[in-house]
Amino acid sequence: MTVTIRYFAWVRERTGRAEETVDLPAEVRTVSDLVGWLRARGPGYEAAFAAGRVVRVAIDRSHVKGDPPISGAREIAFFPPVTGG
Amino acid sequence: MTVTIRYFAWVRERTGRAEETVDLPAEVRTVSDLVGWLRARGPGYEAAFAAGRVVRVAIDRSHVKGDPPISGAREIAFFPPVTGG
Amino acid sequence: MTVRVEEAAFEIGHELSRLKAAAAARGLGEIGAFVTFTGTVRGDDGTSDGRAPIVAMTLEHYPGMTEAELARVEAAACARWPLSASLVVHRHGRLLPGDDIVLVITASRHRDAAFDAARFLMDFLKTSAPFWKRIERADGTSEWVEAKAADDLALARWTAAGKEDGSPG
Amino acid sequence: MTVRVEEAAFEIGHELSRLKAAAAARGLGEIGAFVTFTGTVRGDDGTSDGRAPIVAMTLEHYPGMTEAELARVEAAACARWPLSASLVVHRHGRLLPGDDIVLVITASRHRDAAFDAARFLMDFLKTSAPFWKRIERADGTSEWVEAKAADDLALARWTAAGKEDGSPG
Repeated sequence: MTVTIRYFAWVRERTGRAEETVDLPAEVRTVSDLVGWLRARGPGYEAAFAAGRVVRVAIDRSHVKGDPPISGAREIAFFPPVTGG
Repeated sequence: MTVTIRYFAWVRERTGRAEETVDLPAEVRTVSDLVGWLRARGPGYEAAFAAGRVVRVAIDRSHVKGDPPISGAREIAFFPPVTGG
Repeated sequence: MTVRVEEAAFEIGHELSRLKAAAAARGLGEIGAFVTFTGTVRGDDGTSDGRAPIVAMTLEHYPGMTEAELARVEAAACARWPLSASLVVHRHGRLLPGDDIVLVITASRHRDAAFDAARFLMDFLKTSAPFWKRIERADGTSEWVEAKAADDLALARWTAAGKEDGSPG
Repeated sequence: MTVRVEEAAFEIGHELSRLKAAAAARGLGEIGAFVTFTGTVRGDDGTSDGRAPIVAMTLEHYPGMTEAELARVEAAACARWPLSASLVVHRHGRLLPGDDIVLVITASRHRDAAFDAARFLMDFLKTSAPFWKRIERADGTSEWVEAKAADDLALARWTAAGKEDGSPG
């Protein structure tokens, strides 16, 4: 499965990239699988998703909660709790 | 006691005047005494203060309720419930 | 903390800029939230029972008392919420449908205080400021607008037990 | 029912006039009440613990998702209150203290709906629109603003049992 991953704010700063397109292995089925897979990609990702950090997730530009499946997703985004307004 | 009486909106239209200065006899001590005294001044006043009409009162430009004494008042106003805003 | 009663139309952008500048000049702390309320003449007010549309509305008021009442309401709002600035402008005279009648602006560090204070100002102003509206209808009739029970009810929310903070929830 | 995300400053008088004209053109019934909310950059935000004043704030956002979330929040407000018109404008990019960040306008026949909807829009926007603020301080330091628990609490008032009408009392 090919998916675009986007990072914002301090998640972006830690991973060192705003966006990347990745080919996910078949065993990466849910958001938490994806986070585990990303953390293995390097220390920047490890820092971005370190235990205790609150990172929110959007699949195809809608907020998601819990650990939903990612099958069929075209764009998955990781970011801190929002602070607009 | 000499006092200025002011009338607004339909109270003004019924009494036929916006303002008048009157000399009150000593027995006119409260708002309801004053209303009774005014009603005797003619049919316009009678219509303005007819039973069942809600007329509000201000003494020296402050709303008053009930039947307060009017001694010392310089200006007493009668008007319908307000409809600003 | 300004109150004005006037016939002229107001321009909200201008009023907001002036209020910002005045608050800054007085050094009243930084503002993060501005709330405005504008009330306008509705041409279809009170026509649900089939009466003719409104073509004009004339606001009569009690000069001297009006300013005093508006200032009193504004002082009550300032005592209750930490406002950096506020403004109440109420027009009088003859107005047409779509014309502005009243403008309330509140400014505070946080949005809750600004929202609550603006609403409080409008609720109190509606029942205490000595204004009376006479409407002219398209069929040539004319009448005084009657006070609404809803406006008295709106007031009650600011005094009901347990609602002293004025917040919605 | 318009949502915009842009770098440019907005002018509230202009936006209000446009909204009035558009609502009239669509014949959406007469408006009696306009409420606006403007959020601005506070130079002293988060300085109560002795930290240096803010000299600038940069808003990052998620293009595409931002517009979608704002439209969703606006649709929720329109479903809940009888609004004649509404507008949400949110800026992004680098802003200075005193600069406007966000503008919400609601228009309705009656003031309660306009006030409630404006507040609802702000409460939901604060917790759902994908914006992140990075502040620069006078001492050269820089940090991401953390989300506030108060904003999550503010949301709860719209969903608490018995508060379905969103009224304060």
